[in-house]
Amino acid sequence: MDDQEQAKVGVRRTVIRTVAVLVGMFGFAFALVPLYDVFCQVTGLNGKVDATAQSIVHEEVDESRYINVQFITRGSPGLPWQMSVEMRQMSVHPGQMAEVDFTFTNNSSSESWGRAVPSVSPSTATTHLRKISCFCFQEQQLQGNERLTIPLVFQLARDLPDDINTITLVYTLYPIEHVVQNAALDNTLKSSANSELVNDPKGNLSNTPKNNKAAGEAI
Amino acid sequence: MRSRWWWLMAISLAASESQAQSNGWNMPVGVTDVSSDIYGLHMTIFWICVVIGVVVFGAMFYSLFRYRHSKGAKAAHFHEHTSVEVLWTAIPVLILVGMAVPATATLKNMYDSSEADLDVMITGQQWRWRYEYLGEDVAFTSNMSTPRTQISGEEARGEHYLLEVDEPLVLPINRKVRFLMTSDDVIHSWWVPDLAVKQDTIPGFINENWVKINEPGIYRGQCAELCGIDHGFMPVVVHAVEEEEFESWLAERKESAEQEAMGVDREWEMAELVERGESVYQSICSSCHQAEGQGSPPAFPALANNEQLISDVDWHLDKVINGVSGAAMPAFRSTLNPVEIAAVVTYTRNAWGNDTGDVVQPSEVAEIIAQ
Amino acid sequence: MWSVVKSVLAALLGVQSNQKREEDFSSGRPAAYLITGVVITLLFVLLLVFLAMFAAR
Amino acid sequence: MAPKLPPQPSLQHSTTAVADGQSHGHAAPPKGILRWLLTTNHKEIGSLYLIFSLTMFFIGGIFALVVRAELFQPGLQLVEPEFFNQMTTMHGLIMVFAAVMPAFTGLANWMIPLQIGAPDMALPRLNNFSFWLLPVSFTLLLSTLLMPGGGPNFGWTFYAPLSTNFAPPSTTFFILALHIAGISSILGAINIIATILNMRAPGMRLMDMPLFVWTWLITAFLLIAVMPVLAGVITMMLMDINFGTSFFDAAGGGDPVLFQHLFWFFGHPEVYIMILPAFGIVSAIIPTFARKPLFGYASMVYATAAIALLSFLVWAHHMFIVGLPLVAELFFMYSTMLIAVPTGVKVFNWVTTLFRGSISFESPMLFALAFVVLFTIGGFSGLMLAIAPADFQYHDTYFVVAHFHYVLVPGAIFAIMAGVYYWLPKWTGHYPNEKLAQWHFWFSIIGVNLTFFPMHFAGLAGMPRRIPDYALQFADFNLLSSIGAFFFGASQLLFVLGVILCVRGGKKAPAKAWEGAEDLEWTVPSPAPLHTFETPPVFHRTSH
Repeated sequence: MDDQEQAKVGVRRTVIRTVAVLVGMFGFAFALVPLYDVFCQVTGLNGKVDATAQSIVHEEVDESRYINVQFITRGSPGLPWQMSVEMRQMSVHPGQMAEVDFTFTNNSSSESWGRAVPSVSPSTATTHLRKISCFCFQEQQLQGNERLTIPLVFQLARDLPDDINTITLVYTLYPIEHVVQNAALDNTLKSSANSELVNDPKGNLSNTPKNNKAAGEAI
Repeated sequence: MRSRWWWLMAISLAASESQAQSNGWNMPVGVTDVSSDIYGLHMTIFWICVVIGVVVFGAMFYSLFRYRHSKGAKAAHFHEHTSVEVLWTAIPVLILVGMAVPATATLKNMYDSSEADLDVMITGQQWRWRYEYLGEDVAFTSNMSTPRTQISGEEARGEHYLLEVDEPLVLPINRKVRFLMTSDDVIHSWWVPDLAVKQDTIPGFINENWVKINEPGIYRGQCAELCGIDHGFMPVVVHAVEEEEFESWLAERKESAEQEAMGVDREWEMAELVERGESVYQSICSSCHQAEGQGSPPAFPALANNEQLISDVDWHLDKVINGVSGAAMPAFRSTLNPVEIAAVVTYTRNAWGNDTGDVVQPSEVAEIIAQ
Repeated sequence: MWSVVKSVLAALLGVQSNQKREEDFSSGRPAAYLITGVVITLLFVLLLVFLAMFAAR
Repeated sequence: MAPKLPPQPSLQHSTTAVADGQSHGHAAPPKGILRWLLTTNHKEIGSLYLIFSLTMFFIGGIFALVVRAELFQPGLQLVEPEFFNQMTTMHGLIMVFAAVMPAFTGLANWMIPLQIGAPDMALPRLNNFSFWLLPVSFTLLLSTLLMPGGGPNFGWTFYAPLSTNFAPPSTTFFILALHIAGISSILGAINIIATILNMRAPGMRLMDMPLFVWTWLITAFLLIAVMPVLAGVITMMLMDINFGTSFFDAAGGGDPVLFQHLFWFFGHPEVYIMILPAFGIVSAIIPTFARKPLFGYASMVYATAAIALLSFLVWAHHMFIVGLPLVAELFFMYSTMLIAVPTGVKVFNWVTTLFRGSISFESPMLFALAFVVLFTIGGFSGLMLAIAPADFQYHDTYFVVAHFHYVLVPGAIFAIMAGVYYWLPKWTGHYPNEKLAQWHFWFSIIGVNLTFFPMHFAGLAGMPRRIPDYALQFADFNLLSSIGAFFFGASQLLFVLGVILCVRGGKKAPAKAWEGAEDLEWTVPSPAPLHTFETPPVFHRTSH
């Protein structure tokens, strides 16, 4: 019987341990969501861009290289907005700061909310793209028939890999139903941290050195 | 290394024909350098597997035959031999390393994102492809053109059954074409075996791939990722042409786009719109809302005898132009032109007993879109 | 220590001999083997990552 | 020799055994249906699992036949694409979660206590509960087919956003069903781990355990590690669908690709969950019929552990075409190629076990040998799929379908059948009708190859998977596959017949039913009495 008692204790211990592992793994699955975001931002996986503003790094402009930056805007069902960009592509030097205007137009007569979700290709360029100001950091609100122009200010890092010479930035507009807060849990936190930007999207541009604006030409 | 020797090795091993198109039961060699590299890898690993298989199964069947109990075989009693085990671990590792080297080279080549001569944006939509020649103002949607009557068997099936479209993607040969791929709804996958391009299109995200076609021809493929009901009816057709032919095609497309735009301003007859609308309906709408507008509720509402649709033109136009958020109905504001939208709305409002008599003019649609 | 590492490596490759295994299991230090196993696995992953990064260059 | 106990209730009866319970319910109170509802006996629960699994195997098989019937020739003849998608999805879900996994759990319930000399499982009441969750789960899952909008139609991999924003309303029930099935597997796994670690016969160390017990121990750990991840993924889906979060929706800052990472982090180990116990069964059968100890027992154990460990490092090889960066592609290509090494070691060990043996070819052996050959062929196509550039052509085609069916049908399912034929004498006290079993074997092997071999060609020639209709150049391959599928499906009726006849009677089997069998289960009488090893046996170390 001694053996059986021992087995009983052993079983209890095993069960406790396995249940602990179980709970841990369930938590791990959810922890993977933010971990994945961090991983994406560190490695540039999937062209997922950091959703917060970064500051300019003053580094020497590499005049020997021209990088072709393309802009693509896309609408989506359910949001009667149009999004356009002042130029389809521009050439910039790594290290140089560039600015390009995006225009949002609400075609309907009622107020609505939307968000432009960014994606970058090739994904390896993602970590070398610093967005100083972007409409994609937060939701946008447009009154009926309103038209809004917001600039994207960005800088390509000097250490951009040599084999990259074209970068494509794609923005897809998605509707936001404001009855239900349609944002991932961690995103609500993120956007509240950026609330100042929401109020004044152009605010932090005032000290932008204009002379450094890219020799961007509409092509 | 342009990896010709892999190709040659595979060919000599396979002793198969080197024609570009699939011979019907093997992977096609294809018409790009990448596709022939991949074919080479495929045949190499295949023959490696065959050789290993012959050795292993040979040893196995020899043992099965030689050491039959019924023939009085007496079992030996050895049960381990470390040096043999080390050997049969080491040999596969070496084979795998030998395989990994060319595979890595090919993969790096496929990821080479150096400057392209032409950028094409490919957008997957349930269940069609949209192609946009970036910077050229040419964009169109490519729908399967196989009639539903062939699918149901009422009509004999054509040679390219399910692999034919109304407007193929036209590409120049000998030029590096970069594809930017995304989706409007669910994940699709754009695949043409002869080009060895298969890439998922993911809503909200952009993927990149490229191709440089060596030979003119018509290359066919399909959507490769389950994307809903009509996943099987979402073919890709690429028409690869000489460079000059491509240039003139592009110019022609631009011109016809302008002409179509002019059609917006004139007054259209109802019969004209209904006729145009029916063809748009059958190629775009009928996959969900069905040929007779009966729909497939609850996912796809009926259009025939739909009270709300009959009573409210503005509502109807809004749904077609802006889509329905959170449902399968896409926004057609940028995929169809005003003429097509006006035509399909007019048709829907006057077909299958929806006898509203309404005529929607392209100019009205254009106005709504431009507002 | 070295014998533990050798055992774990042999185990990962699946070529551990029976006699050696008897020794390991009678050594009465399962934790040492487990920890070594985990460390070697991590090293293996890192090795693969570096290999991939090197190859991608 | 233990005393003869009252006749063993017919455990391997038919799919209606639960209803028949009354007729042989005299062994122990309570009687009738209640007895089966409340049983805590590992043998009875094992039988329940096996009967459930067999039932589900036929239901999943019928779904497969609907698919194959539609694909018999080009065009849409029998079903609409929407129903077709529900059939492919349900076939996958049922076969994975309701046929293969419960069958292995059933064999584990029956055989693990017998093989380690334990009187029962460690947690008998939990064992009962974890079984009865299964019928609940899969009744719910099957009932979604009748709900408005139909059942799940997004493939067994249920990629978002097709399974979230674009899913039928029944998806919430699908998630619930999967949660229940997941809990059942987890409870089963806890029980198996607790049993193996604590209830071995005195003197039996871990390295003395039969390989079936070993592979199940490792499988159970895999289950503990990955089932919670599956639960997490489907919980996120549920929240995306019903509570407005955007884990997988780009519109709200989520990412559809994240779904695939999470799913395959579960899904790849899941693939091994479905094959490792099969390795264990085959490693028991081959030495028995070669009358020679298993070659490299230690290597086998270590190789199993290595495969399990590596299975956590290869998930993204299912995602080579989603646009991973080059470094990730290379990493997953290398790690996937490496998994071939321990798998190869296992095959070499089996072949070497045969070498200089004294081999006879009874039905369990035939299935085990077919397993080795056909699983290896599945492994070869797996190796081809591991080559990332080539996978750009293979991915999501019938080549992949052929690959995983070779691994799972003549792999997992043949191993289960081999196990059933091998242990039936122990369960029922009778040998299965050998002639019938051989017919079953030859029909099955012809059917399996006729069904799945042409799929390699269809895939290479360019046929994507999960399509209800196809271009004309794929017609011949599909015709062959469909004929093969019906042939294979029909020949499984022979299996049911064989099992029923064996339960009813047949040649009496002694305790040690097979001449070369070594493990502890062969020391108890055949049929195994309801209660065995109430006093622990003394374990004598054998040669392995």
